[in-house]
Amino acid sequence: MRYLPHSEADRAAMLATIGVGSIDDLFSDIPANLRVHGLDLPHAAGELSVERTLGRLAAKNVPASTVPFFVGAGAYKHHVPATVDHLIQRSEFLTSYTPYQPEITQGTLQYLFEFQTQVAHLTGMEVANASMYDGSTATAEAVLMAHRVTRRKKAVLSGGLHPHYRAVVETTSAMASDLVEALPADPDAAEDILARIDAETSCVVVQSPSFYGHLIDLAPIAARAHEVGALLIAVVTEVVSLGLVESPGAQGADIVVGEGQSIGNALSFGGPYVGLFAARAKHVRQMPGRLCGETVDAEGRRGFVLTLSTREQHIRRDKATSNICTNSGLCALAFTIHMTLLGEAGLTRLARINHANAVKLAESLGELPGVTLLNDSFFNEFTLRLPDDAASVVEALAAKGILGGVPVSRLEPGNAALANLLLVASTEMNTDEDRAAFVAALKEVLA
Amino acid sequence: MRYLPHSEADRAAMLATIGVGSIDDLFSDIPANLRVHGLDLPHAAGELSVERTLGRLAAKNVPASTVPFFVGAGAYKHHVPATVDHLIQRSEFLTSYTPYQPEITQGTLQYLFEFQTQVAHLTGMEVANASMYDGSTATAEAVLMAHRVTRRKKAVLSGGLHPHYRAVVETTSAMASDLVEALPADPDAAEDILARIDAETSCVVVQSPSFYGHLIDLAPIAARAHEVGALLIAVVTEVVSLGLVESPGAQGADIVVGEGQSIGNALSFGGPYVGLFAARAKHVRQMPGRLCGETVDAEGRRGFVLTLSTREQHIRRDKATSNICTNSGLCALAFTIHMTLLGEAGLTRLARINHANAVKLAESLGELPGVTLLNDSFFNEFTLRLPDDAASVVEALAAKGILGGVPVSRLEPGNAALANLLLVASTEMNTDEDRAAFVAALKEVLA
Amino acid sequence: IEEALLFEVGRHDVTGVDLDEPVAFAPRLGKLARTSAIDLPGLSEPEAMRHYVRLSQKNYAIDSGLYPLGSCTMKHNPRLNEKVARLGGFGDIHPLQPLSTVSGAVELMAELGRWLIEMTGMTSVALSPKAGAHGELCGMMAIKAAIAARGEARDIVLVPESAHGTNPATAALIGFKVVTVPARPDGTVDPAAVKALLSPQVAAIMLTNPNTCGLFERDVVEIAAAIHAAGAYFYCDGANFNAIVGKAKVGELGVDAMHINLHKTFSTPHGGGGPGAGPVVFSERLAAFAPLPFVRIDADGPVLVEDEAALKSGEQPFGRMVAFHGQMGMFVRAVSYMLSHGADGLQQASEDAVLNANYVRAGLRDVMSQPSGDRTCMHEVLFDDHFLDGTGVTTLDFAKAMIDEGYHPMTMYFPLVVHGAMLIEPTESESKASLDLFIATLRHLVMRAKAGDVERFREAPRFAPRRRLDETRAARAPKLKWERPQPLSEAAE
Amino acid sequence: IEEALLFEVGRHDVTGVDLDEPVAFAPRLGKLARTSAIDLPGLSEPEAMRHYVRLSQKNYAIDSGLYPLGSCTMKHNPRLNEKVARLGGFGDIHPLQPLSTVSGAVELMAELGRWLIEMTGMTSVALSPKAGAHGELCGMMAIKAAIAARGEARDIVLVPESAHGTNPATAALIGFKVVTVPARPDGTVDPAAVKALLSPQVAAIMLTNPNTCGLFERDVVEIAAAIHAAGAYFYCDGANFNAIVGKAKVGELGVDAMHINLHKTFSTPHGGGGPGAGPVVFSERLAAFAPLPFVRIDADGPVLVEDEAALKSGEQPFGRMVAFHGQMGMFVRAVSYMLSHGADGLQQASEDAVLNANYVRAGLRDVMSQPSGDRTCMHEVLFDDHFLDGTGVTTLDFAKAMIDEGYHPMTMYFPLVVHGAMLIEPTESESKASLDLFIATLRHLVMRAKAGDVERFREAPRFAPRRRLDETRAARAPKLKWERPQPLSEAAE
Repeated sequence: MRYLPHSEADRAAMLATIGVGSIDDLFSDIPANLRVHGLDLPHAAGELSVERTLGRLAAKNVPASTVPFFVGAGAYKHHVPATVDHLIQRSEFLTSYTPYQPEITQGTLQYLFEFQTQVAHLTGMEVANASMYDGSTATAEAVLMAHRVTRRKKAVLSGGLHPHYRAVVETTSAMASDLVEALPADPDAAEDILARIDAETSCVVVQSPSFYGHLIDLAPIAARAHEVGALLIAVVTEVVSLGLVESPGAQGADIVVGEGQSIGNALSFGGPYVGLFAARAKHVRQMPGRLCGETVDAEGRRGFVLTLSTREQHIRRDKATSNICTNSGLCALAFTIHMTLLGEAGLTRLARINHANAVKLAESLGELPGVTLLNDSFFNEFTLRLPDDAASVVEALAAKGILGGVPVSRLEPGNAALANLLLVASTEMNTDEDRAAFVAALKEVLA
Repeated sequence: MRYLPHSEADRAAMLATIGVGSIDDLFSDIPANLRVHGLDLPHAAGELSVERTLGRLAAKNVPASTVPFFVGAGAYKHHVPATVDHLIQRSEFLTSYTPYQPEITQGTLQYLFEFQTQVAHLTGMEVANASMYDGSTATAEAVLMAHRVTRRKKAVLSGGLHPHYRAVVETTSAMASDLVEALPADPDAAEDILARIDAETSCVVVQSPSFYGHLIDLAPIAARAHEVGALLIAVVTEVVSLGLVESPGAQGADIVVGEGQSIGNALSFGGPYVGLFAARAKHVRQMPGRLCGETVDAEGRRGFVLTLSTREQHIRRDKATSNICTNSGLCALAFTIHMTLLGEAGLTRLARINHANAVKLAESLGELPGVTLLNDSFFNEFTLRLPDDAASVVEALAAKGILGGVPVSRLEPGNAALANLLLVASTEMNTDEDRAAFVAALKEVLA
Repeated sequence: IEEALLFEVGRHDVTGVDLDEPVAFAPRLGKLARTSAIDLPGLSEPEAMRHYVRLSQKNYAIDSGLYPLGSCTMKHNPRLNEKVARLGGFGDIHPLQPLSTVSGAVELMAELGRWLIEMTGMTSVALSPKAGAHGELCGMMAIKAAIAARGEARDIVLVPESAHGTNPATAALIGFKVVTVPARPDGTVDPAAVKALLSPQVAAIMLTNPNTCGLFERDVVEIAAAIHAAGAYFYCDGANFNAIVGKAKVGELGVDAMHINLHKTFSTPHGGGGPGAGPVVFSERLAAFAPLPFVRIDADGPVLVEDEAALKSGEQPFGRMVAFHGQMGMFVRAVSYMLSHGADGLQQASEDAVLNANYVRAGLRDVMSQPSGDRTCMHEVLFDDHFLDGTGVTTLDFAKAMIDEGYHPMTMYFPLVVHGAMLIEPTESESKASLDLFIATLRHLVMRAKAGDVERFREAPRFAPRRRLDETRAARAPKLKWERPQPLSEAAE
Repeated sequence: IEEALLFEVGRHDVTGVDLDEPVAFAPRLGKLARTSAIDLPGLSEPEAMRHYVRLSQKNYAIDSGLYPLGSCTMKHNPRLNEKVARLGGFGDIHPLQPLSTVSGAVELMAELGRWLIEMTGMTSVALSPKAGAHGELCGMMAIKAAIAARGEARDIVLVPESAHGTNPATAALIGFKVVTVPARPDGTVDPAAVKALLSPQVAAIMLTNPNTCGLFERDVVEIAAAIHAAGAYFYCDGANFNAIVGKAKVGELGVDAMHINLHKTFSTPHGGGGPGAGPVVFSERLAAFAPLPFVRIDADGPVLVEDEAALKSGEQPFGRMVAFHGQMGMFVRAVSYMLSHGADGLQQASEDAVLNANYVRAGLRDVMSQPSGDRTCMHEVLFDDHFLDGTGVTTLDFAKAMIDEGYHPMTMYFPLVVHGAMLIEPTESESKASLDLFIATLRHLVMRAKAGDVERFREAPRFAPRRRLDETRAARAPKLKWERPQPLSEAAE
């Protein structure tokens, strides 16, 4: 087996050194009647064989880059420079562990420090951590953190929150016996969330751009939340929007969580992604996850370490702020490198291209007979009301080789009022031809 | 432009430091009337755009991995482990220069030393150099070297030598006013080359397996050559064969040259490849190309350097053994890593698989009506005589999605006696299904 | 060579990505267009390349040397797995594109599930948890849901002293009270101690097996029986599953739920701290409670069940752990690893991992001390600091001195039940020659320590990008992001 | 950390490639089946990975620091180019598969030719030469063929003293006699000196422009006219073409043939010594003699002309330089580089390269010495060793001391016309900040040298994987491959 260095002679010599007669002697603690002798699974396979097996499975799927592609709803197809993937595959990044020994992991630690700074600047917050699993788990952790900060137990969730995120928060909260008040789906951005905030409220969770694409003015919500001593948790699932949209921090958010996949990371059928988590400095000791901090070494040179680990499970055990251990280090690196390549000039231009493409597409699609654009404002994604069931329309488009968005019913099944709604995203990947093909195909499908 | 670090402010500051008013002042040595102002070429393009443009061109070609593939004739489709491509892309290998500063290029120098050792062992020779451009240019250089060693000027080329190699030798020799006696194409391995060797002969160039796939017994040729004071240059275009076939060194060759592409390197439409060059130690000072040698540093530790450079152009100028400077360093690295992964156990097994696949295929194809197998012996490639023009057959097979070999007429145009000959190669890439598909398709085409 | 922070060398008007400005259009941002600058410096591509290459050169990695971190399983990461994970059909598909366009992805998830279930002898699998601790959470949530489904309100979870910190943290996160089970002198769990703690309030035990001392829990079957008899569940922390793949099936040991760290046992790269993946396998008793989404094998093939509307009778998912479907990128790598090894290779890997740990034990047992005597271990060997008594060298000093010899230190001060613990896991990736050199180096260090060469240890590491770092200072006044040396307004003057 | 040779750690029965033994079959090897062992040790995949990663860590690279090797053009290698070269449609096609299945490849070759011809103002291009020196050979062969076609027998080639060694070596290789043209004090060629050497025996001049002193040959047009008037040809060594892309067309300067190092000007990676690619552009006067194969643009698109049978009237290829069609992998990278830059970016790159070289000149002119005074240079700046007079520090010492400061040395002792030459080419990839640090470091070194800190220089490098290596010993009794420490027969006892 190509990954195992020992020859049989090596094994025999080692057993002799250990002083046992056979390898089985080393497994003698496993009760004999429970020892397994062979699994009902195939035998070892060479690299060529494995590549062919997996290549056949991969070939059954339709890659985003190969078709006109308008699918979003929390994960976005963007172009990632080749430099990013090259660098994250460097052995020294890819095959290193969590930087517990800072003297020989300054590479990891410094990029985490850069990542934290970039995330803090993007979100308009004072501190950010070294990443979470993804946006949805970051949101659930933010709610738990808000509970710790406010010593209250009720979260109010906007109806514009991504339905999966809502489900993750609800699951965690139910298990922890915390309360959740989730507002109904809000495709028109019409909800009156201010009215739901009261003295019991620990936090209000609002996504902007919302699941339906609307840009939400967070300032009044923050103001109301702060009046009653609650926190505003802002959720961003398309981080590119922050290039063009006012930061949640500037609008008064107390915690900002988000999905960082759009920058540096592949779609990869939903994971691995990278959760962003930023907050006000005063709450830092209630934050979950790893934090990287600056310090000096024995010779006074600047260096970086994991810090404030007394919040964490490996020290604090059942009193920890979270149980998180492994996070998304390498995805955070991809984010940081891509963001470094973009810089402010590149990010804002990328955002403008996304917005321009989405505006052009929304205008074209909105003119089709029977189709209504629900958004006044949006960034690179918007909601259409179709004359037909959106799920069927999407399948019909797929049959024409166009991946034309996400039917809301995929995430909100069983709600008839939402059945005809289609979420459509457009990024820098879409060409004029893609757009024209989509408009023509949708017209045909609806005819 | 993403590859250029300067901002306009940087440029202005630098011009000021230099003390010139504008960038044009730095180009003042170019006569004003000859200055170019704009090329008739497109403007800069982003990465996404370049990827799409080149992706469209690539999509017009049929990759070897995607079809039943039997094309050889000097370049072979083998499976290269992912580790190889990963390692050769490491910045420290990929973006380093020729190791002129050995203190900080021991990585390159040590793998070249390993490469030289592997090539020497494979070919059965005493020394090998650090690579040539490819097999064909290595052959031409070997002829020049033989002329230097023997102080004669006539090379005798076997009719089993790859026609492109023959052409390269002929071109170089004609330009240098050396003599070449090239025997006619020898698809049946029937030539009497011994009769062509005389006291004028500097060297005999024999390929084994020959262009037509025959294994050639080199020992009698070596004996005859040595009798008259000539050298035997053995050529190997499929280096995998050396896993199963007696080495040219053991058969008496004085110089062995070869194409190393099969190990570690992609087909890449013909280049870059890696030329192998090995010889007897007594001739080392007449060898072309870089040589890496062992030495010690100022503290007595083992280290490696480029050596015997007094043979080379940058020292010797018009007295050099060759004009070669840049060679195939990275391809040699790919070769060395792949060969290290294989080891003797892996290489010999790979060779057996290749041979087994070719034998099975030859037997099946040879049974088709009107088809004759010309080879008694072969390794992984053989020649068939078809009842029809081979070039047309290959096109017909391609139309059926099978790349079924190389018509000899592609390399020997205008020779009616060769028009029906087809070279067929089979490697570890071919499955039973591939073989069955080929046999069935050829049967149909010939029907 | 020092490397500046990107904020110190980047410029706001420099970009390493070429994009064309869009033609004029009427924005639809309402009043929420950004008005303030973000403060994100950029680098051109060559600058960025060099910056991150140079940072990488300050890292230790499994590709550059032995990485004997006990319990972390730092083994070879095949590049084949990186290659296949990047195939367009896996890396470039969206979690919400029509299921008709991702059937190969669902098949791959089903294949992963099949292997995990066969290797563990369990009944069902939840693939979506994003890492080991997340898998623990998933397993404990299933247990909580199962207890609730029985109409009970058990709130105690038993956790051995030697457990990973994630165990108590996970239990506490969803409202369980953690009761610690004391360890026997050798670090294993005493069934009697467990039985003494059992009550109708006990929901579950969380046990690591092989445990964090590198020992197989001999009495696991007896413990499982007692737990089940008391109406509780047996959660197994699968961090050390790599020692027993193909040697024992946890289902047969009585386990009800176990997470599997794909980044440990199946070698998806750790990436400097993630991403991981922590699928959870369930016994018959818990299978119905697996969270959404999951893959069901229907008559005509695997189906991705994403929501309640698609459930069949008897399926009672406790909810959802994540958006979308889990760590597909890691799934592909793990399946590639499994297919490559096959049943025979996986078993051989477990055997070699255990062989290597015992070989290190045999090579060091006469010069280092083991907390419970010299006995056979599983995939990792535990030493303590008795052998340093009187030398003035601490466990930390000893570990840092390994850095100067070109090695990453072992896990220190864990498990907590052992004073000055040093936990060494060589993994099956190391050759005999590599282990021989490692053993010789540690023996040399022990001799130096005993010879009184204390300075060498206190000053270590000397040959690393940094000397020891001041962690206290970092925590006292945390600097968690780069701050401009002086206000912008002054700098601009 | 020392790294053994693979022959010292590999074993003959270990392999890192899993292959199934073929089922039994009747071999067809005749009597030539191998009977002797090869002696090729193998490594498992994890061992091989670590071995080569650790070797790589002993290398300096452009990705890790400034690499100011004059005349070598070590600039940024975009990874986009690596990615596109590996597309199946480029990397995985065979040179002899039917032309109907590779039309995109032929189009790419045509596109490369189009760019090269437009940038140089020439008439045709031969793509197949495998590197710069091979391109020189191609160009000189075309000249020889053209002379022969005229029925003449000219056998002298003029080469300036400052030329790369490949120039005289190439000319000699095909039977030309090399006559050296002396340089003017500033390193440029004097038209009068050329004219004095012209005769009916002169076949060509080989001139590098910009020359190896980093100067543009001001009188190139006059030289070209004289050469042509004498019935000879003008070969231009294109190694320094990167200074003038988009600034001047060599065709308009009177050049008849020039090779272009794709690995210099168009940044295909040097790879530790290759592969390169050296296409040659030809003027109207030589176009017909371009070797096989070449791409002809016919009415219905580009056609790959592989043999004499496919020639059209007037095409008189002098023969064939290589098997197959040239360095396709490099062609793809170069086209990717060209498309990325565009006409504007290529011109900007030339300008920045020249700007950077002059900026280094400006930063060092007061402390280092220039052989012909302080004057504007092109893309590289030439210093000499006068500034070290009396310090006891040699050019070599100075260069090696740069290693200890984290830099690769510049080109030393070349061009030969300058005593103690130090040729610095920063390239356009370096930022101002990078150059400022480089300049400050060199200034510091100059000060140390002048302050008499000779030991620091003589002992350099001290902070490298190796101290200075004994090259004399290496050459005296060459050890060119690994030798088993003792005979196998004894070792086996």
